[in-house]
Amino acid sequence: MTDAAPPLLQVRNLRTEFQTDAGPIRAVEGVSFDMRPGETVGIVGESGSGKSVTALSILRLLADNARIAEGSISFRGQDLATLSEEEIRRLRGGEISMIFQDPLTSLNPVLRISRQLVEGMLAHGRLNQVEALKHGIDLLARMGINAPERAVNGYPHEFSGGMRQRVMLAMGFANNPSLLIADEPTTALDVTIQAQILDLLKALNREFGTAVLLISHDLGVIASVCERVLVMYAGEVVEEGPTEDLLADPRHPYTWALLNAVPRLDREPPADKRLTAIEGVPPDSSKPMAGCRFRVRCPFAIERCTEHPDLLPVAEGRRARCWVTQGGERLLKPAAAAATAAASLTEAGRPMLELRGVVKHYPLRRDALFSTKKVVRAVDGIDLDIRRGETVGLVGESGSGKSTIARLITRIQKPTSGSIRFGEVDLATADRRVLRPLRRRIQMIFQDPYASLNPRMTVGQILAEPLRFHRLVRGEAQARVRVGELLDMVGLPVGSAERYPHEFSGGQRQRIGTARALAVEPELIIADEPISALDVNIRAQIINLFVGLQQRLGLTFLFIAHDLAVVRQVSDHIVVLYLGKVMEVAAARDLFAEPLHPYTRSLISAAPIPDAAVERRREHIRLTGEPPSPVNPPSGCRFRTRCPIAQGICAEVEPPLAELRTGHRAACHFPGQM
Amino acid sequence: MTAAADDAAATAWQAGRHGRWRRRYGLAAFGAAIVALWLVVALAAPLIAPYRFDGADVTIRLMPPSAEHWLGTDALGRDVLSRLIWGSRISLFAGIVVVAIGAGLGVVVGGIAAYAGGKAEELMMRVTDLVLCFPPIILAMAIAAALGIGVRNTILAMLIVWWPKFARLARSLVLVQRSQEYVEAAVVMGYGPGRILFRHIVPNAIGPLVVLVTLDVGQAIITFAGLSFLGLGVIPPMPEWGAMVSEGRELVDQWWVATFPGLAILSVVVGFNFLGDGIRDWLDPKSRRR
Amino acid sequence: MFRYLVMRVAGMAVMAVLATLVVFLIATQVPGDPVLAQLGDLQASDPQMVARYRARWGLDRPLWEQYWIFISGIFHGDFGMSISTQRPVFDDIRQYAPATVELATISFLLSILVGVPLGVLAAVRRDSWIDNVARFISLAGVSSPTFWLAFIMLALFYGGLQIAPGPGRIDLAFLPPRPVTGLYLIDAALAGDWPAWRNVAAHLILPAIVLASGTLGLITRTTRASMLEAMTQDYVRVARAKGLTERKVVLGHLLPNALIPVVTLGGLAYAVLLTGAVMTETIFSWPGLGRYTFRSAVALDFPGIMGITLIVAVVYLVINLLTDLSYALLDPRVARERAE
Amino acid sequence: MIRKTLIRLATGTAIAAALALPAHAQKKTTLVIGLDISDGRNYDPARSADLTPPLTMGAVSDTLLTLSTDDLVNVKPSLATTWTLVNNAAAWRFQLRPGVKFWNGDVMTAEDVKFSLDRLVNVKDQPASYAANMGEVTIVGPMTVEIAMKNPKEPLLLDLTAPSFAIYSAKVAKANGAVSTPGADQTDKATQWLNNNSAGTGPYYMTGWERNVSVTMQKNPNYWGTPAAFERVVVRHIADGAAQLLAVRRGDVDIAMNLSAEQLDSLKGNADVTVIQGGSTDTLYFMMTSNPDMNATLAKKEARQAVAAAIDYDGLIKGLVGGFADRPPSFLPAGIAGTTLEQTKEFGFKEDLTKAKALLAAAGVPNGFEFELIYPNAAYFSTSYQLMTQKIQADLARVGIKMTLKPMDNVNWRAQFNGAKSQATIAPWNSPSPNPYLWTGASVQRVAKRMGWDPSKEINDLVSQGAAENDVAKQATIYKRYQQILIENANYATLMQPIYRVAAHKNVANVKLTPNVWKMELAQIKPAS
Repeated sequence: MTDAAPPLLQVRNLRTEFQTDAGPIRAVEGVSFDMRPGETVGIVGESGSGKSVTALSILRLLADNARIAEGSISFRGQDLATLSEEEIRRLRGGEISMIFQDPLTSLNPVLRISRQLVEGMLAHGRLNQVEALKHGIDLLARMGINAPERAVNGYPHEFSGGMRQRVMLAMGFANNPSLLIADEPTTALDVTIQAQILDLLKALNREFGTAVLLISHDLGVIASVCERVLVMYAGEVVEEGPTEDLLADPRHPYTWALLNAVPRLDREPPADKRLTAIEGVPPDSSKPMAGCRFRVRCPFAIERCTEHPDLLPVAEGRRARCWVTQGGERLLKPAAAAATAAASLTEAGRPMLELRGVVKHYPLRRDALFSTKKVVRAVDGIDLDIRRGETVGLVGESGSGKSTIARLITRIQKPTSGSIRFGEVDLATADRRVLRPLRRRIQMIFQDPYASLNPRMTVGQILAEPLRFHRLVRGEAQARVRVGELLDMVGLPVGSAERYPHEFSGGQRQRIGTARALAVEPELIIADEPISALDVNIRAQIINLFVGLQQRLGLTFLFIAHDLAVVRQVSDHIVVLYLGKVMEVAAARDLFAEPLHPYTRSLISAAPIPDAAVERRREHIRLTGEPPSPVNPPSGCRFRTRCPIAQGICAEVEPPLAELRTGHRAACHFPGQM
Repeated sequence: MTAAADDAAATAWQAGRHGRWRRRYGLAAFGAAIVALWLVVALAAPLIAPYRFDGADVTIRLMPPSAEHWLGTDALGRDVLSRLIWGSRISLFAGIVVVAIGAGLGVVVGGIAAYAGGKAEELMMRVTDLVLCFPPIILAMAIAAALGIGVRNTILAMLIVWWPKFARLARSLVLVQRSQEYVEAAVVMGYGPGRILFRHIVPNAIGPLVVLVTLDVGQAIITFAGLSFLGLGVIPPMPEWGAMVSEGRELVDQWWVATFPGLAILSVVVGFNFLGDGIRDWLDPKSRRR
Repeated sequence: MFRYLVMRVAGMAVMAVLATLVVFLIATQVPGDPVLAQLGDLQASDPQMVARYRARWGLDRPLWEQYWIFISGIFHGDFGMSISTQRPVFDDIRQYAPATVELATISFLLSILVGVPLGVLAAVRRDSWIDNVARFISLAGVSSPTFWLAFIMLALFYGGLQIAPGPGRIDLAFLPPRPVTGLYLIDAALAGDWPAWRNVAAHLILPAIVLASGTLGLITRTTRASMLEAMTQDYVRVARAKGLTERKVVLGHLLPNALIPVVTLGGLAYAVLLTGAVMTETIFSWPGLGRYTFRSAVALDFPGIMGITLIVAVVYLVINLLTDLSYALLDPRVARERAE
Repeated sequence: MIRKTLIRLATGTAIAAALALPAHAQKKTTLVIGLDISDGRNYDPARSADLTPPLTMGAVSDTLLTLSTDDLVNVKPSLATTWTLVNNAAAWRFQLRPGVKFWNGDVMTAEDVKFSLDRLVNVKDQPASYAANMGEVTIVGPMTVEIAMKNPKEPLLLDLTAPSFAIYSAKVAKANGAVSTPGADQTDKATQWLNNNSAGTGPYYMTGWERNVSVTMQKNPNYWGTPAAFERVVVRHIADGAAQLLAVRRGDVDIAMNLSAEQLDSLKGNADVTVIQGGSTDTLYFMMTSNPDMNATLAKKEARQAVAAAIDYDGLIKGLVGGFADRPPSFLPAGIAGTTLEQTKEFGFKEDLTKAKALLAAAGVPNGFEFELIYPNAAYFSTSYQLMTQKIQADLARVGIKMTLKPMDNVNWRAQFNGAKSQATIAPWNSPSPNPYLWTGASVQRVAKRMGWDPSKEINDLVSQGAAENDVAKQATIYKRYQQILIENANYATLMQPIYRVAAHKNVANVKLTPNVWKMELAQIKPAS
C-alpha cells in the first residue's frame, strides 16, 4: 500500500442525475474514490444507493435520461467525463471492461457466442478475425468452460447462468483490461455457482493484475473478494476502508446496520431468532434532505446529525461520513439476544402435515405426435413432516423443487402422486369442496412482493376480501376493524387500507402479503422465498416480523429459501433439497454442527461470510459443474455428478434417506465422509 | 434484490423525459377531442345538420362548395355536409358496436377458455384458427354478401370476423395473469374460478384490452366503410361515409363528393388512434418511451 | 424438425378443407340463385334452360354431394367450373393471381424496404424529425381508408398532375409482355422489352403505395417499437461496454432482435396484401384475385368462392408456416425448441 | 345500303387523307376502345348472351340480314341479297351474296349458313331462345337456303339480324370442335376456340380475348365490303368510368364507352374529345305488383296509377342522365313498331301530383301508403339504380307515399324478381333484335306473371294480332291500343330509353352509335384526317 503508485482511477465529486417526470433525481452525489492498479475495490449498498449508477457513470453507459452533472472521473490521467464519444468508446471493453448482473439477459440471444466474443476484440482492432477467435477460445478455456471450441459455436440459451457469466468474463478480459467493473456479477446465480465465479474473479485479478471494481449488495461477496470497500447510502459514500477493518469494526451506523442485519453462518443464531434491524427505508432521492441522510433511521443519531457530515478520516486508511464516529469512536455491538426467548413451541406427536412420496412431474409440450413425452421431474418423491408450532426451513438451489413443494401443499398445483396429509385429509387428492374449508388453515406468503398483490385492489380490499369470503366478519364495520388490526399486526399504519399496493415499498408489500395470509387465521404458513427480493435491512425487518408473529400467534411455518444463513436463523428443522429429492433433514443446530451430506457441506462452504478474516480462514469446498436438468436427472444419487466423494455405487444405487443420528437423516452412501 | 435491482436507474429510466410526456398526453387529448367532437356531431346531428340527409333536388346536383352548401352537393343535390354529419352516426355506431360486442364476446370466450384450459381451450383455439385463416375483409365481404345489405347484417358479418382476435388477446392476457402470484394467492384463499377470473384477473387484464379496443374502433370504422364502399353497408338514403366515397369515386371533377367523407373517416380514425396510444401510455408508463 | 413440418402441413390441409366447408355452408344457405343471375330475362323464364344450367354445375344434387364433388375434384387438381365466368376456376385463378402477386409483392417490398429502415431510424433518433416523419407515415397509413386513398392518389397524380400512369397494369400503347410467369415485370425483363418494363413499373407505383400504406405504417410502427424494446435489453449495454461503435450496436445487436416481431408481422402483412387488395384492385382496374373474389362472392359463384377460399387459406397457412420457419432461423431459441 | 355507302365514303376520305399526307409517319393504324368488358363470358355466337360481346361479334362476322342505324323496322341485306316467303309463307328463302370470303380466304356457301344456324339451335345455350321461331334450315342450292318458321304468324326476319345468327366457316369451326347436329350441347367444344378467334366474314377478325383485359381484332384482308380503316382494333377493358375519362382525354383510348353523364359533361369545351350520341332500344321500367298478397294497397290500380303520377320523369332524365334519354309511352321503345315519343305526351304517364293525390284518395289511402322496392346494386347507363331509386323515393314522398328501398346483389335480385317475390322493382330491358314481339309477348306473359298481373283477353289478342300483322301502319294502331291498356293497368311505368353517348378522341372520325345490340358501327370508324 504505497501511496506513491499513481492511482488507476480517480473519481472526484461525482454527481449523476436522472431527468424524470417528478424532476431531477440525484442518484449519485459527491462520490469520490481512488483505485490503484490491480486493486480490488467493492461498493456495497442497498437498491437505490447509487452503486450501480456510479459504476455506469465511469464508462458513461448511463441511460438517455441520465447525465454526469458534476465531478471528474480520471482514468490514467484522462477525464472520462469529458472524453468524446469516440474516445470513450475506445476505452470501453479495452482498458476498462464491465460485466453485469444478469448473465441471462446480458448475452444477445440471437447471436453466436463466437461473434459476441470476437466483436469486442475486433472493435479495438488489436487482432484479426482468426486471432481473435483463437484468443476467445483460449479465454473460454481459462474461464473454465469445457470444450471451448464447440462452445463458441453455440447460442447463449444453450448455456446455464453460471456458464454465461463465464462467457461474460471471457468477453470482459478479451482485451486485457486494466480495470474490470463487475456490477452484481453473481446476484442472479445459485450460491455454489456464485462461489465458483467469485473464485474465478479472484484468480483473474491475481493472474492478470486487473483491478476489479465489484458492485454488490452482499457484504459476504465483497468480503471474499475485495481489499477495500465503499459503502453507499442514498447516493453518497458513507464509509470507506480496508474490507477487513471495515467489516470487523464499522464506523458508520449504516454499515453497522448492514452487518448486523445479515444472519451469519459462522455464528449460532440467537434463541429468539431475531436479527438486528433498523426501521424505515432509504430516503426518496428526488427530495434532497438536509443533514445526514441516514439520520432518521440511525439508532445512534445525535443532534449534530441535522448537519450534513463530510466523508472524513476516522482511522488509518478509513473514512466515514458520520458525526458520531468522527472522534474515532466505535459503534457498539448490538445488545445480546433477550433471554426471554420462548423455547421451541414444537409439539411432540403426530406431525401436522405429512408429505409422503410426493411427486410432481410437468409434461413438456410434445412437438410431434409420436415423439416421446418428456417430463420435468420437479419434485420426485419427497417425504416431509411439519409439526405444529415449528418452523421448517426448506433450502435448495434453483431447480431443486422447493417452490413446487409450496404449490403442492397449497394445492395451487396437484401432485402427480403421493400423499399430503393435513389433519385427517389428504390434500393431494382432495377435491375443491373438501379443500375449501382447509384453505383457510394453510396460507402462503409469496416471493415477489410486486406480483403477489392484486394491483387493482386497495390494501383494505385485499385484506377484507378473504375475511368476507370465509365469513370471518359480519358487516362492513367489523371488516374495517379487523383490517386495522391486521395492518397493525404487520406494522403498517391503519391508513394504508385506502392505498394501492404500488404506493408501498417492497418490504411494506411483503407485510401486506403477510397480513393477507394472517387474515384467515391460518395454522400453517408457507413462505416461499419471502425475503429474497428485498434489501438486507428489509429482510431483517421481515424476518423479525415472522418470528414475532409466530411467537404471538403460535403459527407453524414452512420457510423456503435459497440462503442457508437465513434458513438457519429462523428454522427449527431444515430440509436440504437437490433436484427434486431430499438430501438431508435435521434440526437446524445438528445440521450445521455436523452436516452429513456432501451437498449440505458444499452449500455451507459456498455461502460467503461478511467477515474477511473468517472468509480467509475457513475451508472452501468448491463444487464443480452445474446442477443437471430435472428433465434428465442422473441415475442413482442425483448429486453424484457434482459430488467430490462420489464412487461407482453412487451411479447405480439411489441412497435412501436414512436416519443416521437421532432426528438426522441424509441420503448418501458415504455420509459424513467429506 | 433482483427485482428491485439496478438502483435508481430502473425507476428513472422508466419515467422517461419530461417533454415527451407532455407531448404524448397532448396528442391523447387531441385524439380524445376529435372523438368527442364526432360523438357530439353524431348525437346532435338533427340539430346541427343544415339540410336533410335524404330527399333529392336534381336542379342543384353536384354543386361545388359554396356559402349555402359548405361541402357542396352530391349527385342527387343533397347537401354533402348534412350527409356527412348524419353519416357520422352510422360510422361511429358501427365501429363502436362491432368492437364493443366483439371484444365482449372475445373476452368471455377467450377468458373462459384460457382459465378452463384443456378441451375448451383447444376448441376455441381451433375455431379462432379457422376464422383467422381467412383474410378478414374477404370473409366479412362474403358473409355480408350472404346475409344481405344493411347495417345490422354488415355489423353481424364483421362481428363474426372480429371476435376471434379479441378471444386470442383475452386468452393470452388471462394466461399472463393466471401465472401471477396474486392469482395464486387467490387460489390459496379458496376463491372459486368465477371470482378469480372476473374479480381478479379481468380487472388486471383489461388495460391492454382497452387500448386495443380503442385503436380497433378506428379499424372497425374503416372496415365498415370499406364494406359500404363495396355496396354492402347501408340502405339508401341513409348516409354512410364509405358509401359516400363510393358515390363520388367516379366523379373526379366533383372531387368534393368523395373527398370530404374520406377526410371524415381519416379524422375519426386518427382520433381513435391518438386516444388509444394515450390510454396505452397512461396505463403503462413503460411504453411512454416508445 | 421434419416431423414438425409434416405435422404442420397435415394440420394445414385439414384447416384449409374445413375453411372451404365453412364457406360452402355459408354460400349455400343464401336465398339467391346463382343460375338465374347468369341467364338473360328470356332464358330465366325457360324452365328447361334453367334446369340445364343447374345440372351443368351439379346444383340439382344434394348439398353433401356437391361438396363431395368439389373436394374430390381438388385431389385431381380440378377446382370445378366457375358459374359466373363459365370456365375452370383454376384457369381464372391462374389468370388473376399473377397480377395480385405482382402488386402485393411490390407493396410488400415497399413496406419492408421503407418501413424497417424508417422504424430503425425513428427508434435510434427518437424525437427527431425522422421520428416524427415515421410516426406521421404510420399514423396516416393505418388511418386512411384504402379506397379513399386510391381515389385521391389517382385523382391527384393521374388526373390532376398527370405525372403517374392511369389504372391497369400497362399502358395501352404497349403490348403486355409474352406471358411466362404472368408477372409483367419479370415477363418484360425476360423479353428484354425495357420500355414496357418501365411502363409496367410506373403502373405499379400508385397502387403499390396505396396497398402498402397500411402495412407500411404497421411495419414502421412495429420496427420502431421493437427497436426501442430491444434498446432496453441488457445485452445492448453490454455491447456498448465492449466498445462497439453505435452503428455496430444498432445493426449487429439491436436489429437482429428487433426484426423477430417484424418477421411475424411481415408474414401476416404479406398474406393480407395478397388477399386484401379488393379495394385497390377495384379502383385501379387491376385484374387481380381480390376483384375476382368479390365478384364471385356477390354472384354466389360457389365453385369460384370455394376455389378462392382454398387458395387463400393455403396461402395464409403457408405464409404462416414460412413465417414460423424464418422465425426459427432468426431466433435460435425457437429452433431448438422445435428440434427437440 | 346506307351503311355501306357510308363505309365507302368514309374509306374514301381516309384514303384521300392518307394520300394528302404521305409524310405523316404516325398514321393511326390501331383503334383503341375503352370499354368495361367484364360481363363477357364468351365470344361464341351460339353461346354469348352478354352485353358487350356483340360489339366484337358484329365486327368479325356478318348475319344474313342487318339493320341500319336509323331504321329498326325494315331489314337490310347483308350476306343475303334477296329473301322471299316460300312454302305457303311458312319459310323464307335467302339468296346468298356471291363471292363473299371468310377472312382466311375460303368462300362462303349455303353449307356454312346451315352449319352456323343449326349450331345455334343445337348447342341449346341461351341464344337458342332467340331462335325460338326458327325451324329447319334447308340447303336449296350452293348459294340458296331456306329457313322454316315454327309459327308463321310470328316474325322471323328481324331476329336474324342479331349477332347470335352470325355466319361462320363450317370447315374452320368443325376443325376446332364445333358440332351443329342435335346433341351439340354435349359434344360441341368450339367455344374455347371461338373465344379467341373468329371464322366470319366481317371487316375484322378476332385475334384474341383476354378476359377483363382486352379483345384484339385484325383487319380482314378478304372483306367483301369496303376494307376496314384500321390494321388493328383493341377493345381495352377499363372498368372505371373515371379511368376511361382520363384515358380518352389523354388519347390513350380513342373511344370511351362507359362514361357517366357528369364525366361526359366535364368534356365540354375539350377540343380533343367529342361526345357522340345515339339512340337505343334499351328501356328501364318501374314495375309494381298487382298481387294483393305482396302489397294490398299496391294491388289496387289507383294506387299504382298514383305512384306513376307522382314520379318526376323529367327530373330523373334531366337530373340523373343529363337529359340523354327519351321516354316512350309504355313497354315498347320508341322506334319499334311505330311507337313514338309523341305518344308519350298523348297518353303516357305524366307527373301530376294533384292527380296522384286524387288517385290515392280513390285507392282509399289519401295520406299515402308504404311499399318496398327491390333493386340490384349496380350501375345503369350513366347512373345507378341506387341514385334513381332514391330520386323516385323522394318524388313519391311528396304525396305521402313511402317507398322503402331494398338493395341487393344481382343474384338475389334476379331470384326475387323472377320468382315474383317483389312488390316493386326497377328493371332494365334489352332485346337481341328489334322484333316487337320480344317486348309485347313478355309484357303480357312472363313479366306480367312476375308482377302478379293477369292480363285481359283483349290485350292478349292485341299482342297476337300485332305479331302476325305485316302492314306497318295497321300494326302501329294495334300496338297503340295495347300500350294504352298497359298504362291503364299501371304495372309498368317506363322511366327512360337511354340515348347512349360515348367520347371519341379527335384521332378518330365517323364514330356512330346504333340502337342495335352491337351498339357501335365499328367498321365505319376511321382515323381522323
